[in-house]
Amino acid sequence: MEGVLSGAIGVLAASGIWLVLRPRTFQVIVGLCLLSYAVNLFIFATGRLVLGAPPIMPRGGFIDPTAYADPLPQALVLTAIVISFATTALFLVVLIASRGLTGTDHVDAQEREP
Amino acid sequence: MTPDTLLWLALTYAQIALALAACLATLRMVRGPRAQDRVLALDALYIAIMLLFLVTGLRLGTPFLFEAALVISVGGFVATVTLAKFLLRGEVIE
Amino acid sequence: MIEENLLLILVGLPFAAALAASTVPTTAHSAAAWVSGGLLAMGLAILAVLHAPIAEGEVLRSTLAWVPSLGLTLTFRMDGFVWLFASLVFGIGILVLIYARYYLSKSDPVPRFYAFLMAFTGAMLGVLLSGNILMLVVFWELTSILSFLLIGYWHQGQAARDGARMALIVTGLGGLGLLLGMVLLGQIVGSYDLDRVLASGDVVRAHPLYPLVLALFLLGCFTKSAQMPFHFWLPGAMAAPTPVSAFLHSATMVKAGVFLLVRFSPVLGQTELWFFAVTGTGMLTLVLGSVIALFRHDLKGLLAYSTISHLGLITALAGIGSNGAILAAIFHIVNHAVFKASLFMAAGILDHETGTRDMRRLSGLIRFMPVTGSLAIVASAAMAGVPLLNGFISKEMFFAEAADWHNGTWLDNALPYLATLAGVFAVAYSLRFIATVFFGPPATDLPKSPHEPPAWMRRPVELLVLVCLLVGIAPGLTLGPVLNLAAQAVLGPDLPYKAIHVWHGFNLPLGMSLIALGAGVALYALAGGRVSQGPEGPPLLHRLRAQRVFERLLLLFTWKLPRQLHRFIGTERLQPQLRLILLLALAAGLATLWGGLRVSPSPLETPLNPAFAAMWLVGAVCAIGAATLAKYHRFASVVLLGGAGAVTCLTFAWLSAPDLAVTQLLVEIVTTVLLLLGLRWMPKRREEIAEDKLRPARIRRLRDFIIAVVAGAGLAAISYVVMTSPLIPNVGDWFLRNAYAEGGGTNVVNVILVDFRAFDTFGEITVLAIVGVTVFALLRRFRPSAESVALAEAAARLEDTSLAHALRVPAVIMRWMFPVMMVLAAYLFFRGHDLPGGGFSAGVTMSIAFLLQYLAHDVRWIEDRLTILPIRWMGIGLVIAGLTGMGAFVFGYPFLTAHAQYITLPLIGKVPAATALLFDAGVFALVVGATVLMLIAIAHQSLRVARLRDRDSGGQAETEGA
Amino acid sequence: MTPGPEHLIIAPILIPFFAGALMLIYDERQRSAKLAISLGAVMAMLLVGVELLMRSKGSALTGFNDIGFYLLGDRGAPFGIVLVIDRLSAMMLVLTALLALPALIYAAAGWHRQGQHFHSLFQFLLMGLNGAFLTGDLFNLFVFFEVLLAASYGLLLHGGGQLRVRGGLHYIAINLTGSLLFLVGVSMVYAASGTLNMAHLSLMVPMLPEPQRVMLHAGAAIMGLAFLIKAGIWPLSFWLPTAYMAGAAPVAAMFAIMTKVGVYVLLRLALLIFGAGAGASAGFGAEVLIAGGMATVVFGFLGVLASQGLGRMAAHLVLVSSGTVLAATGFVLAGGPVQILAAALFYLLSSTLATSALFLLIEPMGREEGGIAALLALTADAYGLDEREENRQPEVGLAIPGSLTVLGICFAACLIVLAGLPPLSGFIGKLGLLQALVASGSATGPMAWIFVAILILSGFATLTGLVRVGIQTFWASDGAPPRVLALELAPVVGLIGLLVFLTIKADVTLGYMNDTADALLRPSIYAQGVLGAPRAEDASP
Amino acid sequence: MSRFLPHPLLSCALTLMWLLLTRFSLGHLVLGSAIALFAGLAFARIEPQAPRIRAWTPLLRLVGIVSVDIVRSNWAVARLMLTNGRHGARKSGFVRIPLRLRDPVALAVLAVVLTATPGTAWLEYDPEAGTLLLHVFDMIDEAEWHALIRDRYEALLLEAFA
Amino acid sequence: MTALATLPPWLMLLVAALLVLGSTLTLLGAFGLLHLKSFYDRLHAPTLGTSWGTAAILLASMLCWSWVQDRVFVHELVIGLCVMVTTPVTLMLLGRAALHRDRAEGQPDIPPAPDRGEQD
Ligand code: NA
Ligand code: NA
Repeated sequence: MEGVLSGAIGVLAASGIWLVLRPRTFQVIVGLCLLSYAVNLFIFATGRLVLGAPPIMPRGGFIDPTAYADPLPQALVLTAIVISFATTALFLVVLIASRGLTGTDHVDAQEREP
Repeated sequence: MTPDTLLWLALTYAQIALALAACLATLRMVRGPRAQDRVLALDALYIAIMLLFLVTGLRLGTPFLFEAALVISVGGFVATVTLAKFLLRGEVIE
Repeated sequence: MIEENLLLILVGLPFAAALAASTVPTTAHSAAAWVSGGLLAMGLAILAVLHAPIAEGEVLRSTLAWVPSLGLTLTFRMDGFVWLFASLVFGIGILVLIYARYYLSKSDPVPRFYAFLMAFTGAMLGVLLSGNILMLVVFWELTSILSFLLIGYWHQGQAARDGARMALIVTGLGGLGLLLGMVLLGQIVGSYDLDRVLASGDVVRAHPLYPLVLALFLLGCFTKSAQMPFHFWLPGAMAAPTPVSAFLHSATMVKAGVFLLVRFSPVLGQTELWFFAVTGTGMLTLVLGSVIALFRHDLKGLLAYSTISHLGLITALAGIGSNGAILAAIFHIVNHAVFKASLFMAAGILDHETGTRDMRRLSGLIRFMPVTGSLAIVASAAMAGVPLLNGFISKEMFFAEAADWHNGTWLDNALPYLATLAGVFAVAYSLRFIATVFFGPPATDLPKSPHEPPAWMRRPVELLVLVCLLVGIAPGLTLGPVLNLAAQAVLGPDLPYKAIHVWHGFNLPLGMSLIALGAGVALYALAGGRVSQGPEGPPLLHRLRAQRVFERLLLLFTWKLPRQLHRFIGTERLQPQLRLILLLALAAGLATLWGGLRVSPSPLETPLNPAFAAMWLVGAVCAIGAATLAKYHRFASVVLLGGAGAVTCLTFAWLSAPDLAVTQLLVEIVTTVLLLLGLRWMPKRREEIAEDKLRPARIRRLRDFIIAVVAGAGLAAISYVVMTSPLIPNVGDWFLRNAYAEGGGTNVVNVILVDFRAFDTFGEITVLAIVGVTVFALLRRFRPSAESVALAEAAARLEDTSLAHALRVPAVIMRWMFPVMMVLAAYLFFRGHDLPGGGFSAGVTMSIAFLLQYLAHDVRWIEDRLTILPIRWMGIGLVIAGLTGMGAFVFGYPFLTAHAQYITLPLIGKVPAATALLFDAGVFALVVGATVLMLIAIAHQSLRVARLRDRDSGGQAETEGA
Repeated sequence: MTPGPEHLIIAPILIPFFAGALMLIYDERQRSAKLAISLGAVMAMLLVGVELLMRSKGSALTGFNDIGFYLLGDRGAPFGIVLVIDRLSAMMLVLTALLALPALIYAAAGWHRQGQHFHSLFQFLLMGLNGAFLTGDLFNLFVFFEVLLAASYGLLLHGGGQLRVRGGLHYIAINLTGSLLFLVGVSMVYAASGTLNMAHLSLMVPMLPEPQRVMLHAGAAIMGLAFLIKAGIWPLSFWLPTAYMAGAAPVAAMFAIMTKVGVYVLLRLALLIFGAGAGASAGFGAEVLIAGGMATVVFGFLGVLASQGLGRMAAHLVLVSSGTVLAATGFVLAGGPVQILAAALFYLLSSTLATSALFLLIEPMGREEGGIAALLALTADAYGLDEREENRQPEVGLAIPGSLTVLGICFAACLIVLAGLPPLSGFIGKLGLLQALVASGSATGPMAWIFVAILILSGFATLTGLVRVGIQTFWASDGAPPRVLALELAPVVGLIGLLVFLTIKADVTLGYMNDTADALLRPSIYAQGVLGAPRAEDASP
Repeated sequence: MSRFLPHPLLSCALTLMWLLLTRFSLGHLVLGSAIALFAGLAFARIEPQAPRIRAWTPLLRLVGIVSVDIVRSNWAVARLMLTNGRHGARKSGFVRIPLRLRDPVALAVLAVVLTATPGTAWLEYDPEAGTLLLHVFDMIDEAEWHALIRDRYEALLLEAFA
Repeated sequence: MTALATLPPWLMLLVAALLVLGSTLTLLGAFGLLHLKSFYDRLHAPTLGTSWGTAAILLASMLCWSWVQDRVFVHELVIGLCVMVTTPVTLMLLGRAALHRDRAEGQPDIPPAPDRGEQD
């Protein structure tokens, strides 16, 4: 599983990075979305992989922390998801506005000079 | 072949079959050719994943995947409806 | 004690005068002059009082603390040298004030003039009196700044602006060098106190940094005293009003440079390096300055180059540094100040009364203004070094040093010849000034008809010329004692008294003087006419105007070169910037992990599930597909992105993170909708962009592909190592153990979010609120491109029926889903603390429910029925969350301290009541508000466009208040 | 010690939060009410900041370094989030409030009417800044970074228009990438150390085994990159001039401190985690900071020289200032003397105030006739479709006479401070740096000398560039003097007044900075204090 | 009654849904009812008119019929897939069917029924003409489809909805 | 396989059968989606998954969890209802969209839009 997941992170990151480096605003925003998937999975992965043991506790009694997934990276990812959602939305609106004002969807708001 | 292993095999088969279904749907999604094909494939992918949630929950013995399945069934619907409406009207909200 | 206070008052006086002058009304010429002059006169009186102790050889000191930790103390210190110099500044300052009172016209803004002039005087005094070498730099830079303002006083003229700027840049650069030099000097000596520095000559000269210190120090001195090759700012500064020129170029500003050279010659001097650098520069300036002066047609230009030349003389003397040379230098400082001030004033009078300063137009003026003419003739004779005038004696002393002092170098051997050569040209240009301006036929085409100036405008000149005569005839009686005091102050109290005489008998210096006089007269007689016909500058050299060279260099170094370099090492395009960030991240990772990143010997392994692998095949295909299609098939890209997101969610759920799965799913759906909303405003891209097929574009893509693959592989490798490395004890364990006991919830992730690390959530919802508000604000002023408007029309033609018509049946189901999704939201909300869910997911679900209604109906239909005020929701959500956090204050706990308790209700039994739930309610309200706001704000743009279209087509003009 | 938690520490976060949230509930048209709330909040912040500053000075008993803690949710460190107030953070809080007040007053002259919800966004920006200065938790730092960034996006776009949107697009794209790097870095640090608490981390670093140390270094390097983007280090700073130039004047004035947040975090984290006591990790990244900081200064002053407009110039001056402090941080991290840090902090204070004042000057200086009213009419005409509430009433307020003189004096003061010319505070900061560098010359090698040369050159370049603009504006223009409102100039005059005050009180301030720098170099006090901070529950019976 | 409970049927169903999702207890009944009540009120803003159901028995019969049809058509379509459309012999086609049904809710139910049974796809409903365009996966006889829809589903729905 | 081990054999067999049925149907649907030639044909394919495919797996899940948790555990019903009710909406919209796009492009063999006079 570790190998698959790390490969997945790599593919998501590579696709995202490639898009982020493209000249069209829409490519960049899709790239940022893919990148944030990769990063979320990466943060999550720092808690190691645990199958079928979500950090949902019994009410009281002894608790063996090693039997459950590390909850902290999960909490961090949750915050990160929300924040990157918000900023992606903002970026989207800005690129719409940029397109409206400049008439192009190039990231530099002007077509590349040949 | 005890019922025990049979169930286990069935679970494994179900997982693989659903994952395969997802793969096929993805192929259609990539191949297109028209936008409506892609949306249709995405809808199928959502369903396959929703079912995979349930089967995996059973296999892992954890009931906590149910919410995810519920949310994907509702959310997937909204997502595909939005995509379909975009195709139909050229606008999402008018 | 009194003397110390007097010292402080002395420095303060000019600044007080500046303050006073700046407050008088614009037209009050006399008032400003009187106030300033009065205060300067007070300064002279104080100097008179202080003469007694100075004459005793005492050094007066006074200290005020400013920044002692940096060694910046306002120490003022006065010895004989400073006393002499200060007297000169005050004396000439008063004369300049009197002169300026009549020189400036009614329309000039005088308060500013007097204020700047007085502040400048104060700064100059500060340079003279500073007993702390850092404070000296402070005042030094102040003189630069204030002289800039003075030179640019008539800033309407281009020449004044250029002159001022050049003066500031050159002297400012020198000042920065001086600052560094002084810091180094202080470091070497261990103190910034001038007395300690002056006493540490041996230490300084032996230090390895001595050459650097010397270079920086000389940079400061040479720029200030206009030594070649930094001389060019001085002629440019002639654009200043004449009183300013008279002041700056006689007693102050340029003299600050030579003052410092003389002052520091015991510390930095006495070395061959010093001699070559200082005397060499001085002689070069002396000779070249005098040559150029002869060829200038502008009166003030001639005087300016003469000033440069005389400063070269003083510098050369300071470089020699012998007892006699220092005395001569000090003497010449005074003499030059006196005759040059008078000459500048005379030139100003000529300009004032004739309207021109061009010597080629001026002629025979002695007939119209005999008194002024006579005064000018005497003063220029002093400048030429004619016997019985003050200039003669100090020049004689210079010739004597040049001839008699030896250190055996080639420069030393050349000194007498160079000195004589300069003397020849000095005589020639002085003669030219007198002969062309005052003699010959009367000028005919002058802008004004010349006549004598007002009496008081001439008084300062008369006084100065009188001094020239007095000193020239009886040097020993007039200046002898103070000069010796000053030299002692520089060179030490053991210096023997040197009597100064006019007559030394027939000796080599006298011979040099006579040669200079004779040859000078001959030179003018032979070449004078041709000079007047010729260009402004000596033959050959006139093409190479230092000022123009400087302007070119300045343009090159402060504009062209920086522009090119800046462009070369920077960019304003986004892609290179992002590429750089990623490359640097790669580099950072490689640099730190290279050779150190190893899979642990006993890696953690989770057995592979083939379905999981197959799902990631799906994910990878979706991701890569989205990446490839994002340019020409944006819609497909959005669809594929949805696929990749769904697989990501599945992964979270599979690997024990149900909360993440739910949240990621919901967010992904909203993101998809947002992207689609945005897609509508993107330009259609049906055909390939031709440029994409070209080679550079291919290379760019290949390069980016490599970066992407390497970075992706790097991240994959790191994540693999992290995932497989054995667990280390971390704070997560504590959360697992204490979530229920301390946080009262079984879903540890949720307990972390609303209790243990609720502050993160608190910030996170603020981010959402901010983004919502920003989106709203930005789209309020949104203006679609014309193309997008047309696009909507095309889409409308595609589907010629109305929305209600097209969605008649599906809309029913979509409406009915609304209450169902509300219940779903409530479900996610209430179970959050114990099971997957929570305020955020509930909020997004709720807003998706709203969204669905917007999808099913047109905006007006839905907004007539459901009124959502998203911004209020957001505000209320934030306030609820904040107040819940503050609730803990009442019980003496910190912000966001959660409290959980069971309340027993009749029939129902125990009901959990946790403050965390209230906090989550705040989160819910905020998320609903923010998400709905974002979706609807973008959606409304289409509506606006439609309205715009209606308006343009002159259709039904509806008044609508949204 | 007063009983119970000291809520004053969290006040700088809560005050702007509630002010911003309340103003969202208010109707957008009640701008004067919003202005009053906003001003009140900033005043309160200033007071709280000053009080915290006074407290953090401590007494002889605490070694003149009193560190205050606030355990959020009453959870002890390292499990909960803890706010920490010490000399450095207190200073930054005060600086923020000192910048906010003039910016707000300036905005009241008309800018706040240029778009929606200006005041809320402004308060949220302050909340983000204060939070970033106070927090002692790495991930919480990320959250507050996002708060301040999000607010800065909003403020940058405030007023709309092509230039802003274009600048904003780049700004957001780059900062989003930076945020992703931050996240990657934080999670690597967590994977390596198992903690997010800075103090806890600082205690763990010396004891980390090799594989984890490598991972920590990588995480720190990637995270550091995110901070360096914010701090505007070369070559990650190309976005900055365009973005800062595009912002409305009061926003740009506030942005003067945005790079300083990056610098602050680097300073804090580098000295806490990689300070002298960090064992094998000591001094990590010092060379990068030194070289990058110096390159930034060079890039900044080249930009100053290459700029045509004052806005671009001011933005590059921000880079000069930021680069100087970064390089100084590097020198200290590499073992340079504490005086470098003290001088750098003083320099930071003075240059931030001066750049802020300069940003406020740009618009009135470049204004020919008509002022905000003309601007408002123009934008409303261009973009207003149905914004009926964008009232076009002429701006209220007193236009001052002799505006050119006052403007000129203010500009000259900014110039003198920024070029490091005597006698104002810029000189003192630069002098302190030069002295410390020259003194440490042999210890820090040729880099110190290069830095000295760069400092001198940057001063010269600033002088040249600003004088060019000043002459153009004040001497070469023959138009009528611009109409400038008292409300627009008062803040600038106030900032200049602060600079003069700073000059006069330089010795006291430098003393404070010296003790601050001293405390920063002894991170164990901070670390042990955080982990030993008592919970309210344990304190009360 | 109708002011506070504009959609009694819906609110009941939602309460039931709440209980399905959580657990059957008095506390959840109260909470669920409150939520359902609120949801009903909110729904009334966009759908003031509750659907009028005249008779329940036809609906129950419909449920029965449809369940059987779903199983049957699942089997049919699955077999077609496995046999590659009877080895290429399968033909699909469009059918335009005039409907008497006008009630939107009833039409929605019909849509659900037709979609849930594999082999028929609802493409387009024209409210003016009252015609429905269907796509049929295995088109053997067009008239058969007309009859099937009219008699098997539409009749029951017409009976049930007012 | 922790919780499921407590199931009685008959239930195990039933659940296994349901799982195989459901997943096979879904797979068949996906296969059809990829395999079928025209969009309108493909439109039918996923309904295999959304009807009995989903139902069978939901049923299996319900049976299992009800046994394991020792009470009637039927919240899967909600999912089932949701899927059943929402799938038509998506397919209706997609079908209509395809129809309109094909008509706009003048594709052959597409039924024309219903005749209507001037309206709207
Ligand atoms: Na000689
Ligand atoms: Na003449």
